[in-house]
Amino acid sequence: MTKQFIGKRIKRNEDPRLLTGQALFVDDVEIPGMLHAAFLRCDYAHARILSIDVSAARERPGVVAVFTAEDMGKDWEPGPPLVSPPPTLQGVTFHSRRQAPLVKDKVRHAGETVAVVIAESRYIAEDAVEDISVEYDPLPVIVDLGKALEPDSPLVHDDLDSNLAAHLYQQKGNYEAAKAQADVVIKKRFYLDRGAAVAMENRGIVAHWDEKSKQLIIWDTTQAPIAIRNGTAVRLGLSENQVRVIAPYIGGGFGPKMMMFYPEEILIPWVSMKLCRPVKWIEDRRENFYATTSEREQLHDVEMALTKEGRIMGLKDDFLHDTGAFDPYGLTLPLNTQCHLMGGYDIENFSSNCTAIFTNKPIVTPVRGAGRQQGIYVIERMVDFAAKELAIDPLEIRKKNFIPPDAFPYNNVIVDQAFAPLILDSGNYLPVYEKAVEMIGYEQFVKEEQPRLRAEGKHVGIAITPFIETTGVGPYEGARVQIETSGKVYVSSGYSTQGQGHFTSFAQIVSEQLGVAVSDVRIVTGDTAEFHWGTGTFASRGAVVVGNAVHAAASAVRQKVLKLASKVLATPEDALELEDGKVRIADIPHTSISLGELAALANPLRGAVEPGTEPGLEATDYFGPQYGATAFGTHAMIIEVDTETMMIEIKRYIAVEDCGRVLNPLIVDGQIHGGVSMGIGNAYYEKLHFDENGQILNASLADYLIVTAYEMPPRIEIGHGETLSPLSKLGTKGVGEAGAIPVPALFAQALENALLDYDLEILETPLSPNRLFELLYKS
Amino acid sequence: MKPPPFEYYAPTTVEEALALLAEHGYDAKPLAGGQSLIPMMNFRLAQPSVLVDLNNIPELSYIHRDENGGLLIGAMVRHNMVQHDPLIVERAPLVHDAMPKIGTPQIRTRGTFGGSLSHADPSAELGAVSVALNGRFRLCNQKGERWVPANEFFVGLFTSVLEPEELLIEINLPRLSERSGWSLMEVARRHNDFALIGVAAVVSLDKNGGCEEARLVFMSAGDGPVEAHQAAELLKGQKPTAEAIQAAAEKAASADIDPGSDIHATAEFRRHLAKVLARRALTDAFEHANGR
Amino acid sequence: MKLEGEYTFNGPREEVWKIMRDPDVLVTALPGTKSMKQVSENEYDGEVNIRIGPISGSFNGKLTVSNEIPPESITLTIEGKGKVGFLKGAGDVELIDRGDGTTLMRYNGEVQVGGKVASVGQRLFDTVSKSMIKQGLDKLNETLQDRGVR
Amino acid sequence: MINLFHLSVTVNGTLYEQEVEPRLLLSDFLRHDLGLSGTHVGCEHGVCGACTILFDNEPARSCLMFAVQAHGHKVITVEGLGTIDRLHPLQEAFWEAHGLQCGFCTPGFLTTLVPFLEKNPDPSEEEIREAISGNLCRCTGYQHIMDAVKLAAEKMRD
Repeated sequence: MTKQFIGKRIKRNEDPRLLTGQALFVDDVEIPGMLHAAFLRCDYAHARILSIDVSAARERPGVVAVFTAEDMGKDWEPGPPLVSPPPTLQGVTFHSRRQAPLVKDKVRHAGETVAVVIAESRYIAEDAVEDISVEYDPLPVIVDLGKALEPDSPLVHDDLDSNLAAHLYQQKGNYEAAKAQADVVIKKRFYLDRGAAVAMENRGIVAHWDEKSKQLIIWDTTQAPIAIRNGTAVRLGLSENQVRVIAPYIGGGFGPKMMMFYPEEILIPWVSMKLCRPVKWIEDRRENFYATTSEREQLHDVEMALTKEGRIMGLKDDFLHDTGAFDPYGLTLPLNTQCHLMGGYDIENFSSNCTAIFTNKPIVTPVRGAGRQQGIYVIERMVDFAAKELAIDPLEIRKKNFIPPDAFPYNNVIVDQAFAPLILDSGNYLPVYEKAVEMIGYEQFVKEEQPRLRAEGKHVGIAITPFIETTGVGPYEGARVQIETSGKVYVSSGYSTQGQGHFTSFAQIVSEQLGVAVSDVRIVTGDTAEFHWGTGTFASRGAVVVGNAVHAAASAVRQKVLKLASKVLATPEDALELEDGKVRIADIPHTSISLGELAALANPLRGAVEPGTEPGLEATDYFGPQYGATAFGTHAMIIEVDTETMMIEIKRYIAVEDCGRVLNPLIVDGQIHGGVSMGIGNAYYEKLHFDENGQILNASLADYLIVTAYEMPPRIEIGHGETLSPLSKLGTKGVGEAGAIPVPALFAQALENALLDYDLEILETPLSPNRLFELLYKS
Repeated sequence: MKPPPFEYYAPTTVEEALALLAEHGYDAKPLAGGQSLIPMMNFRLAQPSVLVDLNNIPELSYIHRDENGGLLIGAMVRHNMVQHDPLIVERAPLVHDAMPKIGTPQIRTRGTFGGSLSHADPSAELGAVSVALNGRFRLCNQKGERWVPANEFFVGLFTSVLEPEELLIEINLPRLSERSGWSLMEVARRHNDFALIGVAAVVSLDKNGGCEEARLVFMSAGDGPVEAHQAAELLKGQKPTAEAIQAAAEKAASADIDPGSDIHATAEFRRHLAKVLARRALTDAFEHANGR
Repeated sequence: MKLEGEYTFNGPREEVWKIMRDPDVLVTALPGTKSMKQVSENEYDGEVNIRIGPISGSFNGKLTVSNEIPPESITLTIEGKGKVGFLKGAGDVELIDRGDGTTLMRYNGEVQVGGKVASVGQRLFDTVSKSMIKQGLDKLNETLQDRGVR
Repeated sequence: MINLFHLSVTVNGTLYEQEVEPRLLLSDFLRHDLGLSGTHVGCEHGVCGACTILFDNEPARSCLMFAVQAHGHKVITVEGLGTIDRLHPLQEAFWEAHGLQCGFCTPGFLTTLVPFLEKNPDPSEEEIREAISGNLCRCTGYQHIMDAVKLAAEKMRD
């Protein structure tokens, strides 16, 4: 079949509404009689609540209700765990501790919800929050990951005998044996700090309980509407069909909008049912830094065993992972980190202990990159140090260790975040890597440009960093495809979208099958009334899992179309083609019937439908991969550093990606650009500054620095490899998080290269001008 | 994040505004561009019970020549008007250079010259610039007016000599002397962020090419614009050689300023940056001066 | 945040000590202090309204005095809480007789701020605390002079 | 003691008259009182730029203005730039160059850029960066936005 639509740079179906302010976001929902919620959040990171006095708040004109944990009575209960630990792993320790809708006994991180005010306006609600007085008994706070396991550390959860949240061990081969035979063993300690996702739209929920119809409608900025629907029904004692969750247009997700259950997600619907009024809560930006999850703090102790020729014989990494005050997201992040510690390299022996730690900090769940960025940082830093130690060219040592193309599918033995074996399904790494080398003009730069610029006193550096991204994990997604009598195609899925262009890339898949214009395919995601089944938007899985479900359903509809058309046109199916919204006889194009007419015929008002045939041109199908599809890429960067001001300038940036079949290059490029911009933030600008009391000292966009157009390189030059995944018909792999994954490692490599004369050794991320100043002038 | 309630008045003349300030005194806050005040109110860190909105007072928005070749700037002139005003380019090029560094394009369409000065933020460009230019401010209350030199106007963090019932009405910037040069330099985390350290330099040369006068004023280096007097003394009468400039820069960074630490920069890093920027700015300024 | 510094009072150590330990004087000295009452030998409850330009916040808190060695040294501990956040800190104060009728004060402490003020106002802490300490000590020094100490 | 104020403001060419509380932010007035929800609110402290509107044809942060301050003035929001069937050339360019992903920050970029392009028909890279330096976007990394602005400049020139 000729590819008319897949792989084309097609502009997006969703854009006209977004460009004209006509797209519905949660805060745009207006319902007559709607009330507004504001939360009292605890300033302390660790404190016992002695008493709460809400009387003054209740008396304020315009206030309808104020609720504390006590007021919830038997409805008070901590949220369900989102992900349980892998059943397939032996000897896993996991202490599941879940956040409550409102704090009852003690506060475990700053920003936890203590009371909720419901008022006629948000303004009044915020006035009333200031009327509430709470008596706290502040407790010692544990913030420091490295100290949290010390015997005298304060306990986040008093019922546990330490702050250990979880421990798991994974291995491949026998590291100690490999180490014994190694020519050289390199040991390093790395510290990776926490950043925030900072979607431009904060979270928000509107809940509308209709007492007469006994229906609860929830508009939620969630990445997982189906799971929210199911969980809410259980929590509120409703049938799933009484609850409709709508995730409308969402202003960016980047991970944290997939969390069950945020306290507000339980409370707002609960309040709506209590008061029989629609209730809206919109998170404000300061709340977002405390109340929305964030990620990345880990402390790694790493060993790498090599031959003197630079073959990696084994890798050992024991690391601590900060999970914050609770661990609803299970072990997804540590597992992701472990799965990327070997990168794209053929490493036979691997050993990794991961210990997840409770601290008095906000909850940790995936943020674009989701533990992968840390794994890639560690392995790529280690390879850089190995190259230095062994005096091998950093490019050569990497080429020497890449998994060869004929070794795929490559079994890395350990399990991934979906508890499936970490099998790298396919790949051809060397050409992608070399393409990046060539695009950045490595030879020419190191031989001519760099020496010349150095002679002028400029500090310029180059870096090239390969990485893998495990994507498209299960369990499954589904889609329903239906040709309407208008001839337009309607597609629904339980997935949700936050700007990834699903309404276009999925439509392209359908158009390919049914020969209709992409703009004639209407996609609906994130509405549980439109599709009943699904998991959620995470792990760069849309194009893989939903894409293939859509593809399967669309092909089924194609079969129905051909079957019916062949009868109507009295022509064998193989002589028919679907083009321009019509079914035509290949040789005599003017003999055709439109899909709309066929749809009408497939759902007749009179006459008989043959036994065994279903009405309509509709099909539903699902896709669940045995295991994830692993993408590969290589980024390269040229950077200049002003060693007096510590200001940096990224002169050039190259991103070569192999994400399998590309559905829409325009969208893929956009995903990469966005990922890289967040990665640059993670490398030099973005850091959540916690003080020893667990206070975030930069909970505003004035002090938490996401990059502007000025901090971006002049251009991100993009190249592609296309190694199709054998795991699906489409052969797609994910790319949503890829852009962010290698950047901190790449940046560190570039800085060291630019500052050769300072002999820097970078073992941490993010850096900052101030930190760089300390590294340069204090060592 | 919604502001607390307040009483709102929108006078259309300076007289009315001063009367309202006199009436409400300490509880009232004048509202100029609001680009610093309103965020503080949205965070509920500032909770003035009365706002006197100055945006409807046309008589406060002008840029004129004064008789001595300097400029008179109305307090409510907005930054983007200043940025594109030919008189500013001609008579106060340092102010022109400062404009793109203030806030963001959208902030500059609302933010005002007088509002920024009255807010007295130690990291604000205009405070340092008006001190470096020997500016003078006209303050009025119902009883009358007084002229205050820029370097006496700022008395602390967000604090000036303005009394609660007083308004900054007009800014006077004298013309730069012949053979003078200027420079404004900043280091910030991101393009639009508050400077970690910034410096405004204005220098003039005597007929022998020696430094007649040098004024070096820092941003984010203390509780207001910080003038480097000792550094200036070092330069006076000296030929502006690289050595002389370096010595002055070092003096300024070590002796004249008193920067604080925050999450973006320690005091030590700020002193380092101050030294670097002072050197660069002075060098640049003297080159300007020699250029004419 | 660390707070350390020195200050010279134009008066003998005993006098400096006296006013330092006089709640009525402290009320006037500590910037923004509205009230302060002694609740036990070494504890004072007070209400402070801190006002920095447009920013204002009132804190209710406790001042505790310990390790008192008159007229040489003392440890001050403060804890306060208000709508805009909380603050807590402790500092050692040492008075050294210069022998020329003046007294050198050395202070060294740590103060921590939390809540809204901490999360959005951090860039101001250092400057604020420095200037508030200076204001306070200048005020004490004035009082010292007013009392005609010389 | 809430004193309501009579507000009379022209938004996207329509005159609106309403009593408002002085503290009501212009952003909330536009979104929730007038139902012009295309103006988005991302931070409410004047950094993200999502709430940018045209105030007397100049881009301004609607979260840093009170609705009462718009009395007697002219406001244009993203809804006033173009419609789905008649997109503004800048909107077309954003569409063609994939200058948006989640689209939340987009209205702020558009309102910032319309007057910019009217004043700078042929802007340089540097001028474009400066023009959008007060608008944060978390999705695009700004590159396709830069492309869109150049494309729009061409469209608007001819």
